[in-house]
Amino acid sequence: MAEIRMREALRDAMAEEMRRDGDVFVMGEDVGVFQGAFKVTEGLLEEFGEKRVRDTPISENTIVGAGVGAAMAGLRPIVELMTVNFSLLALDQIVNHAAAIPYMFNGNARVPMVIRMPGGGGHQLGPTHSHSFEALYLQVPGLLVACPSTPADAKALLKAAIRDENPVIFIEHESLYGIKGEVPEGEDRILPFGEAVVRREGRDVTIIGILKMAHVAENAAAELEEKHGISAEVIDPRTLRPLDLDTILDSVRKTSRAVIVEEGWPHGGVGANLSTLITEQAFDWLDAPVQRVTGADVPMPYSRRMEQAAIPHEENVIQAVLAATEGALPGTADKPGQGGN
Amino acid sequence: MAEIRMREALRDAMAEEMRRDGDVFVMGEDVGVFQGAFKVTEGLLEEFGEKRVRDTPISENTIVGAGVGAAMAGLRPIVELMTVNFSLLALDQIVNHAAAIPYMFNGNARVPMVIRMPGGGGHQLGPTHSHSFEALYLQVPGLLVACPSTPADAKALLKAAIRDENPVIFIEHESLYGIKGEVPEGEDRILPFGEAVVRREGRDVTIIGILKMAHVAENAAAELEEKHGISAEVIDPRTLRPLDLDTILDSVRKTSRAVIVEEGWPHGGVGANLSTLITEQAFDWLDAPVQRVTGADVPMPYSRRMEQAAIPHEENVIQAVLAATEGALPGTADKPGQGGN
Amino acid sequence: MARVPDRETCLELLGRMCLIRRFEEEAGRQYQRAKAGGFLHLAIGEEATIVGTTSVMREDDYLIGTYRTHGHALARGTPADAVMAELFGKETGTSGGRGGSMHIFDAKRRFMGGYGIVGGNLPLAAGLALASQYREEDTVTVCMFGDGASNTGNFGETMNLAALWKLPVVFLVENNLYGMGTSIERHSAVTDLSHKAEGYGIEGERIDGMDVLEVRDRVSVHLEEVRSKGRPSLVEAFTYRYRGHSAADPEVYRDKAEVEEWRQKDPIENFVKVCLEDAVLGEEDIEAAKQQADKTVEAAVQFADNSPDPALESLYEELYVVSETMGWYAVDERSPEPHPGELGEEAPAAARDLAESVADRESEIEPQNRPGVRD
Amino acid sequence: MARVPDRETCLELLGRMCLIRRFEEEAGRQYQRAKAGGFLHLAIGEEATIVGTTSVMREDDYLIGTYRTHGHALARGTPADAVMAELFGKETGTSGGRGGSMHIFDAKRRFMGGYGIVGGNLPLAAGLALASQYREEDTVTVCMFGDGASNTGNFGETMNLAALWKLPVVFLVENNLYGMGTSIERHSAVTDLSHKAEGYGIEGERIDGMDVLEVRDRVSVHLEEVRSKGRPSLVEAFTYRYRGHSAADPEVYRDKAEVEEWRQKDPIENFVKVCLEDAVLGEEDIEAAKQQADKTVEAAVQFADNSPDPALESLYEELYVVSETMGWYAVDERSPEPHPGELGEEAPAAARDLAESVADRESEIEPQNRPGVRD
Ligand SMILES: Cc1ncc(C[n+]2csc(CCOP(=O)(O)OP(=O)(O)O)c2C)c(N)n1
Ligand SMILES: Cc1ncc(C[n+]2csc(CCOP(=O)(O)OP(=O)(O)O)c2C)c(N)n1
Ligand SMILES: [Mg+2]
Ligand SMILES: [Mg+2]
Repeated sequence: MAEIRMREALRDAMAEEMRRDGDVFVMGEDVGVFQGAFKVTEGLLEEFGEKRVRDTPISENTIVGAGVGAAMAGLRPIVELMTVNFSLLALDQIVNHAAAIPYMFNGNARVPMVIRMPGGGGHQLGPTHSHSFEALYLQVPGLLVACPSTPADAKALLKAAIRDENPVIFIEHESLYGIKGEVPEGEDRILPFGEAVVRREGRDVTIIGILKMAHVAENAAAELEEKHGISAEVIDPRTLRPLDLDTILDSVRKTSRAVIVEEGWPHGGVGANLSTLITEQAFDWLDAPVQRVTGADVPMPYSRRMEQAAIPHEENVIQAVLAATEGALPGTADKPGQGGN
Repeated sequence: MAEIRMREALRDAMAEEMRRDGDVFVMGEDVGVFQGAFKVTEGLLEEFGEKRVRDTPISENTIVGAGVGAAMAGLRPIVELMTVNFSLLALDQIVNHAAAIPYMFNGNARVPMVIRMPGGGGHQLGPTHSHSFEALYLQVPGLLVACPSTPADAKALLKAAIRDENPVIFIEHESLYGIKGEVPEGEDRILPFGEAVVRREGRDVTIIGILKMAHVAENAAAELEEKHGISAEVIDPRTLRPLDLDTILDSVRKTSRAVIVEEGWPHGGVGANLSTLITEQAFDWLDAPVQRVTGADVPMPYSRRMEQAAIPHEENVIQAVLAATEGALPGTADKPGQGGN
Repeated sequence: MARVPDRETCLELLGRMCLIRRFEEEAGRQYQRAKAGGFLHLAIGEEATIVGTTSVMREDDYLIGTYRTHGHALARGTPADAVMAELFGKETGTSGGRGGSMHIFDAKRRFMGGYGIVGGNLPLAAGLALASQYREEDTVTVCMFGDGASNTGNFGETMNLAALWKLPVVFLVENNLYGMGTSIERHSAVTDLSHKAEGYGIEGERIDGMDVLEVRDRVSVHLEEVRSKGRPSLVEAFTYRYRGHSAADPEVYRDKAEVEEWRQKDPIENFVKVCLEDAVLGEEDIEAAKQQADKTVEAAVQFADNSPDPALESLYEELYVVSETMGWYAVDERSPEPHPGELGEEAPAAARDLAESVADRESEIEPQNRPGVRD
Repeated sequence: MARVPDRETCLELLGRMCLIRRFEEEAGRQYQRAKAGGFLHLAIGEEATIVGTTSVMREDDYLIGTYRTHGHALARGTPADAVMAELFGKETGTSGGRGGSMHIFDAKRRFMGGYGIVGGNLPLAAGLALASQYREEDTVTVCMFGDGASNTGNFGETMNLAALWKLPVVFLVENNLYGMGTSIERHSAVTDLSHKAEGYGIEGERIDGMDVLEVRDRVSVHLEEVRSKGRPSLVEAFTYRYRGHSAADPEVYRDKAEVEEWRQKDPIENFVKVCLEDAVLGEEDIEAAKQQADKTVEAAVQFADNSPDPALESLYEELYVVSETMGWYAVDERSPEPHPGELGEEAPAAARDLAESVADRESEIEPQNRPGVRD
């Protein structure tokens, strides 16, 4: 197995699918000559030419809408929005068109397209360029939402997305483009949507993290084991629609405690949704309220220190886990009135 | 006190503020000559003239953005978006500009504007015209969000919104425009943001409903009392940012049970957010998981029966309350393993 | 004055226009009777623009429109039954009762939909045309939209993209002088819309949208130019809607006299006059066309009336194409037990219970309580 | 060739252009040293367009720009200290370190901001101008944006609105031939952008944006026409950025030769030549201007370096103007105890703890790991 970077894994997924299916094409701002703002489409123009790798004007709503139209006519467009921040300009086409069309025309039209967009903070891009919109997109019936955290998953999920008959919002994290990971070579691996993965097994608490926060969750779990003797199970849902709630619930029923880690805003975020679903479905198993670790409730500040303060880190996850497990685990004091219901 | 309709209350709020402050003006599609798509701006053009009641082209992003610019220069625009559905076209100006500007310019700019928009289902307007986007807007730091359910509240909240220094998303419900209610006449009543109201006192369960669902919650509570001997406390938060969580928590700590009723989509909705906040803050008081009653997880179908099936009704609220109180209230069987922790 | 075509063509044009007129009148009536709900946008007065255009399109050309497109579907050949059934929200409607008046659809006849978002269909048109170009097919997309839509951001973006990529689209502005209650002078800085896309490299032409023969002649030229030269063009058809914007429009924004003036240009009456003058048709043909329209529409109402409502069990159907392995595509929050998404048994059952319990509530939703209608 | 103005004006123009040039060069250097973060868009090469424009604006005119606006602020009179401090993310920056390079702001000098969203400033400009018109002031808004921005939906929408409402705006396209890595022929169907808004009723003019005197002359005519006639106009200034789009741009999309060609038109060197030829300035003036720029920029770096980071306690400040009675404006989800929003004590404390714990992590965020930079 080769170690490749996330951006290469994504590129390979597109290239392989484009080789396999002539109806697949890529369009977006600077995906061609410039090789992609984050170099994810590097080399595609050279291999597939201008017809299938299309640089577009800065016209987000129309780029997405043209993708929807092309998909309705049977093509399989991959639209790259340069970042999630600009997807707000395309939200009408995404929500009122891509997501609604199959349902509102009673299945007589389908919109098999992928809208790829990187997001997240951590690079001092400031208040207009650092959004995490997973929570916005998971709300919308009609859309599928992927948020991979490793090169292997990214590749296999993107291939699944391209072959899917539904419109897919494919969210990437800018900070993960450079990470390396083993990716099966030559294999035509497809990761079906709706399969969470248990990244680490544990007994005392379930930590759920997405995108970059999947890694933060794993690091925190290692430290929890080492320094606090707490055995944390770490789950990466990988897709938010469909959502593999069963894997999450199985884990929570085992550990009785859950912590959700996301980079987005706290109000109505991914964590709020998961926390509610878990509490609804596993209330009687929960020994403590589900904890959430989220980004700060502000437009992302530019200053490096402030930005770092606004983004969740391992410390925050550990704190949340300690709060969730307080008084209930061996080695920590047992407080009255807490735990077990 | 006069009984007036919601649309008149809103109109009066605007008219009174426009009389009081020459910097307040209204713009939007068909707000002038046509008197407003839902007749909320009726009579304003006549009284205030074309300068202060401005019909705009169909250009949502630019209308909102022009409002933001005017607000930065010290005016106090009220922008009417014809419906929430079209606000997706303006989301870039709402989120990346109106909400972000005060923070990203460190308070050196302010955006005192109100963006009014009616939404909700129930009139067979179908998949592109029936959205409930409260949950989308409450996510965004920098915005205030109002969602009044009575004429008196609507008037007093809109006046507060117009005087507020922050950008306010003011969500109205199309089905409530015609309802009548007592509104203090002549009085300059301002309802500060962040004050929930207890519409009905009760002991056994807290029902929280917004917009039209505030009424559904009240009706359900009456029936619960009558037919099931269940005493429900009903709370209308009235604003979702700021959120009067204290009033909600006080109630839940008393009743130990909560049901949230909203018209929007279930994933990551208003209910998910409230359920999570309540569970986090009052876990030890809860005898059952917080229940949610939401709209169906589909683009709103046109067919009248299907639409009605997709929107919450009193029956659903009652069902949810019964589920929440199952086995724990006098008159219902006491199941082992449920309630009290 | 455009040359009068052969008898068969004239009968076809007349038949379609009469059908649209009758259909729209009846739709309005059924709306008043609350058989149709939501918003109802009628195209009465705009028949020549619609039929003139579709009559010169090829079967494999794409047509895409707005929320005022009952007529466009009919002109494309969609059975009146299916359109009326859609207005009635029935299972047999073009969109299974899910779309309603604003969202008529008929892929088979390449009527690629009506859309409720003003300007929303413009990017879609670019995409349809892109598909034709991509596959090296010589099909053309005709994208119809209103004068008001020319102010949307999509207009500029799509014109630029279409011109830049040489997409085979005929953009056809149905300029009926109003966007809802706002007259064109009050919503568009340049009121000669044929020039509006020139800054994006698309030349336009103004035509009389009330004259079905002129529409035919000019649109066919545009279609063939676009088809052969592979680049977009724009047609501004002057037309007029005799009715209000939607069924609940008191029309305070325009004079009765203006409406009257435009009534003199009635697309059907004028075409009839031309045909009679030219003797290509006789009075009996006219009568027959109108009767045929009556019959078709009457049958459509009956069909729609007799059609079943969509099954409530189908509430979550067609939302997704669901693959084998799956998580929860949708979680019906009304059922507290976990179930595997919308395919589970609980959701439809809950939906049915609910709908049945609200059946009596339906009577409350009377036309006068509809949005936009003052009380 | 525009007439050379008086000595004082020439010194002023030269001084500002040199300052911008020096500032931008230094900003690039500081970015390499990771003193500035995020994206850094330099305007080297575009000084004549910027300074020519601001030099004929009134103090009470509004200026609004893009994410490439260090120079615009400097030209408007914002101290280099405050701009550099903003790039360094310091409390003393124009935006308190919250905005960064893309979001410079100086209301006092009516520089109404740089904006990270392409085209996002166009509607804002309309709003600023609307405020002038509303108050019957004769201030004009100058809205600067790129060739790439002319393809956004905002362009069409805003042109139409501005023309329709006769808003006093000079729209000034800084046409540097590229939107990021896409050349104008590949992104805009019509490459003569002076005509791009004609369909919306706004006439445009092409000018040489490398010639500060031409920019002055022509923009002042536009300003006064807009001011007196109360209607918008458009200026397309041809210019060029010598550097990459942002600091991390390998510039595969253009020839070295093209860059060289444009270097011959260097706005500063050419202006110097004109001034020397005209003898309005001497070599010593040029030298002095450059030295002054050096000094100012050096001092700015020192100022920025010595300025404090924003207090972490201020993380939630300025998000809202908080009124007396309030619910939870924001809930810091990191603290499980209820507290009254961002004014509570826990949030800042948590934030500080956090930031201190990540201080060592900062070293990991090296320039080469920044987005857009290949590894
Ligand atoms: C984006 C958007 N904004 C507003 C509306 C509400 N609306 C529906 S039709 C209409 C007027 C459209 O006018 P025009 O494009 O001229 O078409 P016409 O109705 O005259 O056929 C408006 C404002 C909408 N549906 N979509
Ligand atoms: C709406 C939006 N889309 C995409 C981007 C990413 N982006 C930043 S600058 C840029 C190119 C803009 O080109 P132009 O308008 O010509 O300005 P220039 O950079 O040449 O000054 C792009 C695509 C963005 N910031 N905003
Ligand atoms: Mg119209
Ligand atoms: Mg440029």
